[in-house]
Amino acid sequence: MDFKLTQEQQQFAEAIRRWAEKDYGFEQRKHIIGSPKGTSSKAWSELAELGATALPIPEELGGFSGSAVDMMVVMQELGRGLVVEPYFATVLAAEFLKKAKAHFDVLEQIATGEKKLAVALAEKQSRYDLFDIATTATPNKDGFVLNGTKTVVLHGAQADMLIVSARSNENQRDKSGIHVFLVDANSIGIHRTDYRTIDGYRAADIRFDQVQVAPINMLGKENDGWELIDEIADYGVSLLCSEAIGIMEAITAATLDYLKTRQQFGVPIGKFQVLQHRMAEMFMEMEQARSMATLAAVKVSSANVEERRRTLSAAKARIGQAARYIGQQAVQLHGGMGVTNELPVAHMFKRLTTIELSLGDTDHHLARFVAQPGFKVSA
Amino acid sequence: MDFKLTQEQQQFAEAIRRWAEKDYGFEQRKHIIGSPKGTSSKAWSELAELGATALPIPEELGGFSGSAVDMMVVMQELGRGLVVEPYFATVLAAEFLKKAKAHFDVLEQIATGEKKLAVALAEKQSRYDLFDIATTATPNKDGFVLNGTKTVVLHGAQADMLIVSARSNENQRDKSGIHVFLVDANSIGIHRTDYRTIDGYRAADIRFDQVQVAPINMLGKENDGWELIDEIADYGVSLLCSEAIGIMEAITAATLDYLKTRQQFGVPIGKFQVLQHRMAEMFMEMEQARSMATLAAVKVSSANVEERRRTLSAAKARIGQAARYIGQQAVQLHGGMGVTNELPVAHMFKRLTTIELSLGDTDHHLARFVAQPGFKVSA
Amino acid sequence: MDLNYTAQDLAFRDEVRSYLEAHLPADLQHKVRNHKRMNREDFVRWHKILAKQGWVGTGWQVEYGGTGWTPTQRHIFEEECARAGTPAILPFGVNMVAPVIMAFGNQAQKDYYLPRILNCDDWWCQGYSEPGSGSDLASLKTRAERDGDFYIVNGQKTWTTLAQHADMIFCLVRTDPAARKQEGISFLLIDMKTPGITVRPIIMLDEDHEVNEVFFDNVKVPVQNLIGEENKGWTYAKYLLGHERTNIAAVGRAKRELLFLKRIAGEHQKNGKPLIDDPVFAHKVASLEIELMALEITVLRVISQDSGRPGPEASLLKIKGTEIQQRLTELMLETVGPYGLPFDPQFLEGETEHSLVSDDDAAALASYYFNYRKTSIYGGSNEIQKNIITQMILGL
Amino acid sequence: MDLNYTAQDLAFRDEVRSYLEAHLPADLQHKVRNHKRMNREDFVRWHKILAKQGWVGTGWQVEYGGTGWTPTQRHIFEEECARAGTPAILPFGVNMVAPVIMAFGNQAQKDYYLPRILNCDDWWCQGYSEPGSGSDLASLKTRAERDGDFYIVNGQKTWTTLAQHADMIFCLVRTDPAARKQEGISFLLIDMKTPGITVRPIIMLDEDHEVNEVFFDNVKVPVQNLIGEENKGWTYAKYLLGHERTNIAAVGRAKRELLFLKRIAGEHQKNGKPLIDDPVFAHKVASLEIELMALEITVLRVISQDSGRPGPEASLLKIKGTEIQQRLTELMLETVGPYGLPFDPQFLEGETEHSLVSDDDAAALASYYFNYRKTSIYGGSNEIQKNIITQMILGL
Repeated sequence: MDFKLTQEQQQFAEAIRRWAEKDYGFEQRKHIIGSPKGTSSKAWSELAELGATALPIPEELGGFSGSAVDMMVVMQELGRGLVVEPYFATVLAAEFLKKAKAHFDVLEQIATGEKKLAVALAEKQSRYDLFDIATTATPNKDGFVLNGTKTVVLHGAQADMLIVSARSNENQRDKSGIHVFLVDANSIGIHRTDYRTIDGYRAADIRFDQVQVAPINMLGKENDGWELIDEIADYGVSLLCSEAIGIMEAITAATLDYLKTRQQFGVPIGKFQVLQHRMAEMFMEMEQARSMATLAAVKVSSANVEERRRTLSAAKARIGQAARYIGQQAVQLHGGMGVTNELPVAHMFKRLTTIELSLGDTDHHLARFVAQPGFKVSA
Repeated sequence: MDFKLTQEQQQFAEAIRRWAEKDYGFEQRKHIIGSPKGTSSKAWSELAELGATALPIPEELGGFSGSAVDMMVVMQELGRGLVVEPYFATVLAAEFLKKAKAHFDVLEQIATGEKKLAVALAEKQSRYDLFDIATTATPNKDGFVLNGTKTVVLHGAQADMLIVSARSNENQRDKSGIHVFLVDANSIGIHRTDYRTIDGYRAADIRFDQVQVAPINMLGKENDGWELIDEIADYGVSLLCSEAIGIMEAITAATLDYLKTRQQFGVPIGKFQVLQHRMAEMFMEMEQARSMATLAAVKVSSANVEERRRTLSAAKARIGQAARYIGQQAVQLHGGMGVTNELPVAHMFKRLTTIELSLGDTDHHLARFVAQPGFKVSA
Repeated sequence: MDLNYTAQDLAFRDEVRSYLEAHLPADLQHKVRNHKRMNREDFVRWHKILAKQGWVGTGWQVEYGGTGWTPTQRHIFEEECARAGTPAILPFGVNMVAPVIMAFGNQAQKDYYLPRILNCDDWWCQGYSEPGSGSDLASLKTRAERDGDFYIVNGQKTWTTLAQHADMIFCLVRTDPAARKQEGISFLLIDMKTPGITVRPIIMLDEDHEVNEVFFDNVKVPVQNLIGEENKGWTYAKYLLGHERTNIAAVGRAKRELLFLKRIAGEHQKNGKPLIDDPVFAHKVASLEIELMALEITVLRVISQDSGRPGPEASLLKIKGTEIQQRLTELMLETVGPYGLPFDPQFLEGETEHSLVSDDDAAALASYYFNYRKTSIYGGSNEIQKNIITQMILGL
Repeated sequence: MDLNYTAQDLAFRDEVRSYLEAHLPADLQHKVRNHKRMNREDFVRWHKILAKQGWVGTGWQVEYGGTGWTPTQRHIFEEECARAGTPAILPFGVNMVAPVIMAFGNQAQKDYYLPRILNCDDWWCQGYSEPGSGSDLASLKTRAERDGDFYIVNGQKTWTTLAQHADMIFCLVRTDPAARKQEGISFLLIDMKTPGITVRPIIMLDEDHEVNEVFFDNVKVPVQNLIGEENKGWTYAKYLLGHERTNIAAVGRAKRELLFLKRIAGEHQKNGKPLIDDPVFAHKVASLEIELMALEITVLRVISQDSGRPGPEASLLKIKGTEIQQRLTELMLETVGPYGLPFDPQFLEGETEHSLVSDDDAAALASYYFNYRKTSIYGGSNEIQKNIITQMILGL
């Protein structure tokens, strides 16, 4: 049993942290968010130079074959720095190509930072059930024709290519009959509406209107896309959990610092026992969340599907709970300053909140945890 | 709108409170609980003299025709005094006779204190679903023959007569086909096992083995007993809610007193802000619970069945939550002393706990609240 | 014990309800019910409609143009406004500075300001908080030095709600720096157009412009703008803080929001069924609804106990009221989940059509959730309220 | 990062598991798993079985008869004991007084006491708390005055666990009343058979006799029973308080209890279905299980970080561990509901058959719930633990 990071992992973390502190500070980030595109090409190049885009890509394709634990380290630092670049969207998309063992050229371009991708799975009615798909894939002589609309696609408008789920049958909530495609984002018939999200990111609604896709662009097995989506959504969950830990560390540190410096009634407010214990609770929440994020990063690669689902859902549920408590209390302890946009604490709170609502909220994952066959007999 | 008690209600409350303080003190109660019978004939006579047994009985039968609000006042004081006499069991049973407009002689004897009754509804499998009845009532030429077993019948062994539910059909969880009977507790074929309960009360398991009941002893309409049971269970809920408020007042006062007197680190522990705020939370819980107990006492007589169910379930759920919080925190704030049997606080905590588990716990009543047709559209 | 309204009260309720049905503009109602952002014009329009009806000074004596309503009538009026979804009558003039003027102002001040307040001729804002003062209000530093017929004011106020629209500000200023903290404070009315006043927006975490910093740089204020006596301002401020807590439980609004929550939870799906049919979610809604039922009775108990001006129990109402409001926003955001993420300030201002696939209901809910975190902080943080309960009610 | 046990650790786990399967008496296991009350004989029997195997001194050095296990091995052993449902090895001798004797005792004390502790020849109890001391342990008042070769001890201890069975008590006594609070305290070993000692039961809220008051009336204690130096007792006590926290998270037991909870929630019905299939209840169980999963990893992180002796993080483990234990007892009691009410102490002692209709599983659960309220109070209340986190980890 060993919880230590390797020296390489530590160095990677430090490099990203230094970069975020120096080149992705609060003002720079504000500027990027306010820009028309909402992301920064410069920052993306720098992330590529640092090796972040290459990290999850297989070595033989120019990457570092980074494990989920390696990714945990990076996501923590990007969380700490509140980096709003399309990294999560791109590496999640990359995972589809890796698992499907296809489109090695795209993976190579991801590694170098040449290409950004996004994952278009959710629809207006699906909420957290990614198998609930109304978008259709109709076979024709040239492959498939896609029709339908995906919504709140993270960085959908900034992506060069999209991972898209679509359905071959009529049963909107059927877990079979699902295809997954890699689609060029500039294909004819794709209409993207870009918008800001409350946490400073970008997302898009994407309409597919008679979009032609070649057979080679189907990822994984025909009609069997759900297994792929379910597995990679768990991978995404583990990334989000790690990101959340990085933010929790930063927001907790900022709050602790505020308690030590902010004076009221002639003493630092950190002298009030009620606030002290609140801070102790935040610390405990963070440590419990950290344990689950670690477990998630290790178990996301488990060959035992039930163990993977069970652990990842446990992690997302636990971290969602911690994210809400820590975020709300950090704001509360900051008092009036906490509810302005002027301190990082508000932005961390917002991102912690949207992480809770991404890829399944706490209740969704508690229900998934309960639904695993082993729930009634295991402990 | 008027929340004031009448002068008579206040006088009644004061009389019972004085009696409980003087004649039902901590040591006397301990002695009664430790006695073989577990209740006190003397206390029962005194309650009758004070008019408590006559309170809910119609005036024309020697009672005072007390309303649910009148009963609220009494139950609060019996709660405050932690009185373990079979008052709740008896008045709940009386309500069956009142609603069925039958056996006026028994009601007269209840008013005078001559007779004690108990309500035998729950069975091994029923948990909080009182329509889940396996006990059978088989018609014969002399009326009905009862077979089955009731469990955890509060004061079942101290009662002279029992209210018993039984079933005419085979469908154990059917809400129709339920009869309710008044049965002499000493009938041939009744076997009672008396035992203590964790809160200092007595309860019994009661086996009915070919017990003959006359037709006149059926209460209300044949096969239609569920409506009666459901309504009177709500009445019981309102009594328990009021009892809980009395206990909350006492346990909160005791805890506040402890915080003011107990010294640690050279100051009263009530100077520690964390304990102060805990106490403030307890106070708020109590006030919110009190509001619901009041509402319950008023609405239990509502002719609108949905409004009655909705309000009574809301009250029981809210008071169950407050009871748990207040009980646990009172013990916690008392430290080591709180977990011994030597202070009233532990006994109040225990009774608050068993109230939560009587006639439906918090989750049961939340579910019943949600199940009312108006839930989705009302606020 | 009688929990029913009297026949008179019921008739009053019907009168108010009919009036609101007839006079509340549909566009304002739509904005309120859908958590959109209100602009200056929205507030003023509604204020003037009510002023015409004579229903602005609901807590005022009749002699000053008030309604002379009983506490129960005021409660009913507030509930009906909340139920209908009216814009708020902002409290800074009507409920904050006006009671102070009535109690401590001179006749000229009463004659001039009170009618203007009733009719919304002046937009008022509140100059209490300062950077660094936080919950310790009396530690304020803004100075006012007497110079002939003027005070020269220098300093800074903060968290000044909607100061960007304001014509007037009432301020606590320090007139005797040598005195003890609570002494040496005076209560001044200041025209926002006076040279030397600068308003700087503070953008909230939902990017709304709701509060401001107000800077005073040698601002000349005529001495006739002093309320009451010099150095007695803290007394007036405390008097006002009592008034501020009216309707702080906001039960009526919470009831409207609960209906909104139930409606959207009936439209969003979980497991292919309406979310409101999910037992876990329904239990959360039910718990909240029951808390609100309890709070409504608690409010009515407080109203029935005294003259309608709650004492330290107001702290309970504030804590529970804001907990319920915040919980409502949590459950709304949970309901729409990821569909709450898109952020379109122009849509929230009512200026554009929402272009997104996701529904209009969801558009404001993340902002609403974030914005409402302030409720447990402002008006005396909930921690401060617990201190008050601890000291004033429990005697610890 | 590797969250798997090594092959050696796994082999060790299998060895322990096989041993416990073969040697844990079924009657003891039944009592433990069903929350029945353990008597003196039960504890001693199991202690002596383990002593024969040499597995009592799991934290002791080999030179004193300890196992010399790594922290991970100790953890595995504790987990396996909990999983099997063994009686506890009471900590007062093995984990509390023994480490103090090893660190500060003289050779004669080591030679005499340590083997007797390993073999359970003496039943030890702890004389720390006094009435009035509570969380402020150093305020103790029990006096020990030197009189030739003896100390004369007068005073009172309280919360003395199982003192009714004890042969020996280790006490903190005040030897220099003039010194400051933490100074002037000495650490004495006292034979419980010495004249002048009276043990009075304190009955717990579940009516169990678990703790006692111990009165000292001119009790003569030989000076050779002093540990270390006179007036240095507080140092030894603090050393011991660090040791006390081993395995305080009790993850293994919580896992066993969680299985018990799931089993009974599968047997009790709600709405005609097993309670565990009720979504609301299942969510509560799931939340608890996840908290426990997290705590297990947190414990392992702490173990892997240092020499197995946690610092201030022990406070986190204590708080979370006891919260989980208490929550388990809550959910168990909720599961059986009214069937938990019947109270039959003789059945809990294992002396009678349960005569009730309600099931055996339910019999102990109300007592268990009530009894476990102590866990957030003893060993430094959870409030004190939060103070420790505040000061030692957060630096506030």
